Amino acid sequence: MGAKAFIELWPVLRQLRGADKLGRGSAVMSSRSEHLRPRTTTADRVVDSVCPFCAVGCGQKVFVKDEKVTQIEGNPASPISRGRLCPKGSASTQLVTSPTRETKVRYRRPHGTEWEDLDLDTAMDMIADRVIKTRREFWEWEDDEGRRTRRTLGIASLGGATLDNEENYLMKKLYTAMGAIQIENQARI
Amino acid sequence: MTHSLHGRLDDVTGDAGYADHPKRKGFFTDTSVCIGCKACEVACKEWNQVPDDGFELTGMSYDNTQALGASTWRHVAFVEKPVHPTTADLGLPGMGPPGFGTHESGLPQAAPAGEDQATASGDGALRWLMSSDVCKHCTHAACLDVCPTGSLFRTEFGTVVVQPDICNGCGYCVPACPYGVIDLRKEDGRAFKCTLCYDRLKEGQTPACAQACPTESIQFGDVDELRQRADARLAELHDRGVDVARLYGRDPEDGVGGDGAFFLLLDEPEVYGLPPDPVVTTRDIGSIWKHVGAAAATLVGIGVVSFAGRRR
Amino acid sequence: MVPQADFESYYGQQIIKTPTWKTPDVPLYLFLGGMAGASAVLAEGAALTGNRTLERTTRLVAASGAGLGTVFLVHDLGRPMRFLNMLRVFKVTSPLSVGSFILAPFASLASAAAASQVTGRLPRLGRLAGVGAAVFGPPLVTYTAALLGNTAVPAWHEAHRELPFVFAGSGACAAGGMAMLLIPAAGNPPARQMAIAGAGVELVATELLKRRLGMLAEPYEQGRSGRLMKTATRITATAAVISTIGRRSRAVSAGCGAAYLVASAMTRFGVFEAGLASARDPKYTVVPQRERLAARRAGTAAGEAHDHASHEQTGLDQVTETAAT
Amino acid sequence: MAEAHPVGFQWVMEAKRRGATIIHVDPRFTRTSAVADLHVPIRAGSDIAFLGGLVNHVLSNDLDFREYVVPYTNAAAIIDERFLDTEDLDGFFSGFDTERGHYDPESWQYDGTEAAPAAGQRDPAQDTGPHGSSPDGGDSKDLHESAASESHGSGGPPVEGKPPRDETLQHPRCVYQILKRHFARYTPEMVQEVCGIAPEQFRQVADALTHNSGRERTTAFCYAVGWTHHSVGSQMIRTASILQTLLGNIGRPGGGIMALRGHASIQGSTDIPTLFNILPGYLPMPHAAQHQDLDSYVEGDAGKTGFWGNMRAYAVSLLKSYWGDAATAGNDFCFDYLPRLTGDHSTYNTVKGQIEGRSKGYFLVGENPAVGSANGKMQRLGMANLDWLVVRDLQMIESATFWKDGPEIATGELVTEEIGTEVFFMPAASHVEKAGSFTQTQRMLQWRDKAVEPPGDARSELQFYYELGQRIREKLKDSTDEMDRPLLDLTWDYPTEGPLHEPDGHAVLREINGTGPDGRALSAYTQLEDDGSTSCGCWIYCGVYADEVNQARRRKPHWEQDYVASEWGWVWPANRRILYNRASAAPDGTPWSERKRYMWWDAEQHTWAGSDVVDFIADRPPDHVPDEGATGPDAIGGQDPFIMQTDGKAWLYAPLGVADGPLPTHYEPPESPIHNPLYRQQNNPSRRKLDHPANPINPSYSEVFPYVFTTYRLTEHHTAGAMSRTLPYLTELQPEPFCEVSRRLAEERGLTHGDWVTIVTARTAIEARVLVTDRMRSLRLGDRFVEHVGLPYHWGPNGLTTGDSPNDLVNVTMDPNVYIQDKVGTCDIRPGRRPRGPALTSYVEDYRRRAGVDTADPTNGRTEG
Repeated sequence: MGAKAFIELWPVLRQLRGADKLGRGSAVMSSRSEHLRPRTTTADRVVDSVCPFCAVGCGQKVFVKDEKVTQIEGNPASPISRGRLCPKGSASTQLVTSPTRETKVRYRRPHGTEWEDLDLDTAMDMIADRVIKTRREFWEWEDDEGRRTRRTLGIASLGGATLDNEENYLMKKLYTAMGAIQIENQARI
Repeated sequence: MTHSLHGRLDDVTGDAGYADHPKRKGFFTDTSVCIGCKACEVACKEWNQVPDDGFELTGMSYDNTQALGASTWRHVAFVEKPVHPTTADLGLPGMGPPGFGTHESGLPQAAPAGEDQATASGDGALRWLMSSDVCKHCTHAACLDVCPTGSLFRTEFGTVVVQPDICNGCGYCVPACPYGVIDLRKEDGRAFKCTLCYDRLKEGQTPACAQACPTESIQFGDVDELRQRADARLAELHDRGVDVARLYGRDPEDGVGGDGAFFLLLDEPEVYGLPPDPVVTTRDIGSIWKHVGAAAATLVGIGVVSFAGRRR
Repeated sequence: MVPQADFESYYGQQIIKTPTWKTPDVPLYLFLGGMAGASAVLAEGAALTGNRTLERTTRLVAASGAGLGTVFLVHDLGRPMRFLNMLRVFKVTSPLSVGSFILAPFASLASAAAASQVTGRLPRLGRLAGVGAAVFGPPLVTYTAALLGNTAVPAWHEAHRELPFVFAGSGACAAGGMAMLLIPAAGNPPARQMAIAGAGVELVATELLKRRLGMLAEPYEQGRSGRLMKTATRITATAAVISTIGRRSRAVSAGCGAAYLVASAMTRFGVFEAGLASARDPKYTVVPQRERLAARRAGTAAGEAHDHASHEQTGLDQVTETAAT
Repeated sequence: MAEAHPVGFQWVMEAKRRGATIIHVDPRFTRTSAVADLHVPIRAGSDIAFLGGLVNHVLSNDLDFREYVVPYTNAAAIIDERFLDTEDLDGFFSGFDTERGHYDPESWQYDGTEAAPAAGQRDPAQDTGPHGSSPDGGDSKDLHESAASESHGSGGPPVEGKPPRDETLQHPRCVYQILKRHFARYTPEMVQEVCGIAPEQFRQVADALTHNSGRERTTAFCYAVGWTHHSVGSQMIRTASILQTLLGNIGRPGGGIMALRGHASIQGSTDIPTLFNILPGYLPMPHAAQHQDLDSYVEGDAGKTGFWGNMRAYAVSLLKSYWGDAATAGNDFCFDYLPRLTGDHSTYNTVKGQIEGRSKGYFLVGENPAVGSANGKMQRLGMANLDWLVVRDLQMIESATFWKDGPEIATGELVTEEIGTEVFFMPAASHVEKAGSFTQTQRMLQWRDKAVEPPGDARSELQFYYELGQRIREKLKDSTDEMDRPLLDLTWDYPTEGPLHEPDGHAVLREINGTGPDGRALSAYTQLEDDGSTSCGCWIYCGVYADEVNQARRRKPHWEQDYVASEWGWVWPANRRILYNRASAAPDGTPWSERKRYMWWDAEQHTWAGSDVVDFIADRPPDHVPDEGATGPDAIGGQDPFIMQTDGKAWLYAPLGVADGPLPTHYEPPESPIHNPLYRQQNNPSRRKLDHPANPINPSYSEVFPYVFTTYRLTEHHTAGAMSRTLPYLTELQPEPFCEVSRRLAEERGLTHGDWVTIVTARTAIEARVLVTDRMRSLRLGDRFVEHVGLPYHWGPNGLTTGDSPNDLVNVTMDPNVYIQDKVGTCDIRPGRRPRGPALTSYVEDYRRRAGVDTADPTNGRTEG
């Protein structure tokens, strides 16, 4: 180790040589501190988004590094929120990276006492089969007064207020084509 | 040397050995517009990846955070204060027919709107004070002064930061802080506190709490400018008759040489859990060393006395 | 003056943090450091007076006290592997930093002296080391008072004037007591005298401390810490009296030595606990500060004469704690 | 607002700093109250009395903004002489059918207008009485049950022509005079009697409000959607509308009524509804009694004045976007493919159907009814009686696990092994794992870009439904059954992208926007045609993809534009930021004042000018008088700012479209500790009831249930909690369920701050820790006090911290317009924890017995007064 490097390393010597005699500032700065940068600056990309909680619609910026969300914070450009977020919005990173999030399909068979694993593709197929079956079973061309209804009351759906417009659109479109009418969401609750 | 231990110090950053440095950065927390949403607490934790601090319902109004600590770098205090006591005159059971207690004598006068920062509410008035507390980034920071490793240090922004790569968890900073800000994180062993988002400052960004704060209760900026803003705000409130408003930690002549993070409060500091007249302990370091030296000399004296007349 | 404890707080919560220093690690360190530092003085006295038994014993006590104390100190760290960072900087504002630069050479020198003593090798160097240890010994005993005093803990900080003397006396008691315990009565008169003198200094300093602190003396008088302090004082006083009288008996001497040791340790635990107690109750933070503020306001109103007087009185302290006096 | 929408509240704080007076009306003292100038504690559910008192104050002191009221509202309109007010009938309007529990609005009409049109109108429920085309009287009941009022989400219901007017407002049957008489007894003293608000405080509010309205100043009302959670919820909001209209605070900057809605896209999910009673753009779902073909479907509106006159174009364009080439003029554009309603198919009725075995498949999509819906037990009993249940969420919510850890398992009312429901838990993609648009509470669409791929099996709803549809269509592709035609003819082919082959949200938004004959994206709904040449998935969203650009994705920083910020996102309709903004100018087209200048008539350019898009026909001058007999937009006069209304006026009085009366009237909540001081009629006579043994109602003014409870949110949590009590950073801020009571109530019941208490209703009992606080105010109503138990409702059995769910206490009694439940109820509160296991059932049963509630006939205990 050269003398110069040693001086760099041992802050006592930096104290003696520099302006920070008391060893409370520049002399004691560590190399980590010197090279510290916010993780947002090293993000691979920044994506514009909107807070998923209430309907104020605050702007968010999503920082992504190695295909992982590393930070979500307010977007100052938004005329609605001007970069600010409430505690819920501020917890968005934790929301999307939560370790308790379910990421696997879970299946409970009729009368079952525990969850079971189920392959996503199988689950999709089973659901499609059940929709077809229930729809047919509860199909109704006309009501008991003979009025044409062309529908099923066997299938219902609840939800949409947390979803995208495009999703609600596809849902309503598909349900309507299925003849399902008991379609509801939080707006009624 | 004395001036850099206590009293007014205009260039705290320069005093810490930075020849060419940015302006001192800090917070002005205006509690008169705080709505107690706790966005600051969460935004801070998200950015700094601070672990949760336990799930305990405290019954302290809506404050379940309780205090600043190693895993809480922003803490919103909630103080409920009835301006006119309403309990006694509310026709308690056993005091005659409902509603006919001492209340009959007439409704207490509701405080006029705005005055005293109390909200008129029904037959009384209530103050629900909220304040987001944070590390004060003192001009004379005891935690920094007493840190034996140089882990706690004054940054180029004039803020006080723990360097986690240096800290060995000696814990000296903990009792040194006159505000009870810094603490050791048990499971980690090291000391932690607000860094004023040191990393963000390096890129000219706003600290996470101030950026999130919906009502600009937490304002970030150059300390000298923030002080002017605080003075203007205080004058504005005083003009409106909010006499209870006062600044806390703004005075560069106070016991810690003024705080880098200071406050506009609406009640006495201790009501919010803040010390009314904090003094940096190292203000007395001279006296302390003097007495230590004298005592050491006394011990030498004791030694001499012990062997008096026993020379070989 | 014991002011009325009528004050506001935030749900009764403490304002400053309770020190995280562990019990018994830190009070034991205070005790061991004190014993070791004073022992080094004793050792050098013994060397100068040719008391080989005393020298040998006290050198060993100094070395092992410093060694054991260091172990406790390192054990108290949150990150013990980083104990060397203590020597990363030298800060006069940090008694722990200064103390590290005292403890490190002291422990090395005391160990070297002891090693030389035991092995008989390099006697000159060993002796030189012993002298060094004796130089670092007294500050090692008293700097720990600065360690406590230089905090925001009310019962410690406000006691920063007397605590070094309490610790100096207590350290002397411990060193003397240890030597009395280990050495036959014939060989230990200096140790006994050191203990007696130490007891005197400690008792006087403790009494002054309590008188000056007013309300803040409560933790030294009440509760667990108060009981420790009281018992320590009684034992020390008793041991001092008995050791003054019963100087010939080995058993009495050893008993007194043990008593000094116990009392010295209890003093350190008592002072330590008193600090914790004063940190936990917001009263001790708020009330004195309130009074200080009130006095300052009154002082401002009454002119500067009072301030001036205070300055004279406290020397380096530019603003005085008028409230506490 | 500070409590539930802190970031929105920044604007209130900014206004306060500029001198605005902030008044907060709420049963409890919240974070909003803390920074308000005045907090007005009000008994939960008594808002109409309070607001009605303000209306009375304005009218009886001639404080209305007359220059605004006369030309812009229907104050001058003269009403049918058969109309009788609640003042005349002690709590009823004319036309009440006691047997069926609903109104026939015929007598409420404008004078001289035709009786309600025969059939097919957009508003079948309201203006079809027994005289309608229905084959028998029974029809009107289920017509009434189809929540048609909600189809006015983008405009008023249709009335025939324009009414006779008395511009002097002196005619005894003009709306102004009717309104005056209707609210005359809503005096400050009555307000105290009903709401617990002292007269002097009432006057403070009244003065602040009236002094701050007029040419130079405007006042805004903001409400969080607790206002909708009442059996008179729609009418509460209407009372505010009446007040704001009288004061000239609608259509002007700094005015209006702002609903602060609670979910990111709850506005969007109403505009493009996942709701039973409407199709995209507030087109009604067809009703079996009336809408068997397109003609009858649009008949009620076609040819009417105002923009609803073009309803056929909107409907045909929607059918084209659904069924594409299959929809032709020859087959009525596949209108017959639409399923028809026959009554109330709302969520609570559906749940009843599930319990009764009439509905067997259930999708839950980002919704947790086991915690979030009223009467959680009914929700769980329903779910336990399904064939299959699909739950899509981020976290394992109570609605997916009720079969093993629901409260009914503990009491033995349900047994895991006996529950036959097959449950699929499908992990959902989060908001950063999919691209799409939310419509926020001010009708603004904001596009989110996708940041990362969803983890594991998590998928977006877009992908789930798209693939589900593909699979169903594939499985049915050989079907010749007519019932499968709508599925097979459906346009269901979207481009996919990315490693997961997700459908492209842009393509879906473009379909919503609509395309013209040239296949290009349309830019305005005025381009829509009724001949099948245009398609549009939601007519009010037409323009969001104008110029083939996703306008919702615009993000021009606010500092680069003026305060209207019209280049950030896109607001329906037509990127208009303030609705009815023609009213921001005086009748002659000049601004009401310089201070409040917003939109004005620029005679030189012959156009309306200002920063916003005018909510008017841009080149129609203020002095325009439409030709006699003009229809659709042509019929809008130069001084008719409310262009979605058929008469162009704001309705102080609703001759049509509100199920429970043309004017708001105070009724007590279904459960109340007091008798209605205003009328002998205790409750809203047309409220929707849900009679079921699991939904017993506490008798009103029962000593067994002497306290009022109300549920609400906390800043730190989100609705039913799946997105908050699963996160450590939010959970630590409010870690446990609790309730809040006043000191007086605590004293009365022996409750100790911080201890456990049990809260009981006829439905069930729950436990929580109690905060005894001055923030809960004891309200004095005349000679008695009313106490509230405040209940944040975010908790349930799952999550980082758990507890009983307050929504289990809430009964299901609904507003007759929108079928939203009343969150206010009565309860008892006692120290200590609740009984466990079956003991809980008998504990509640004992309460019911003492209160005289008969679960076999849940209506038994109901008091009608």
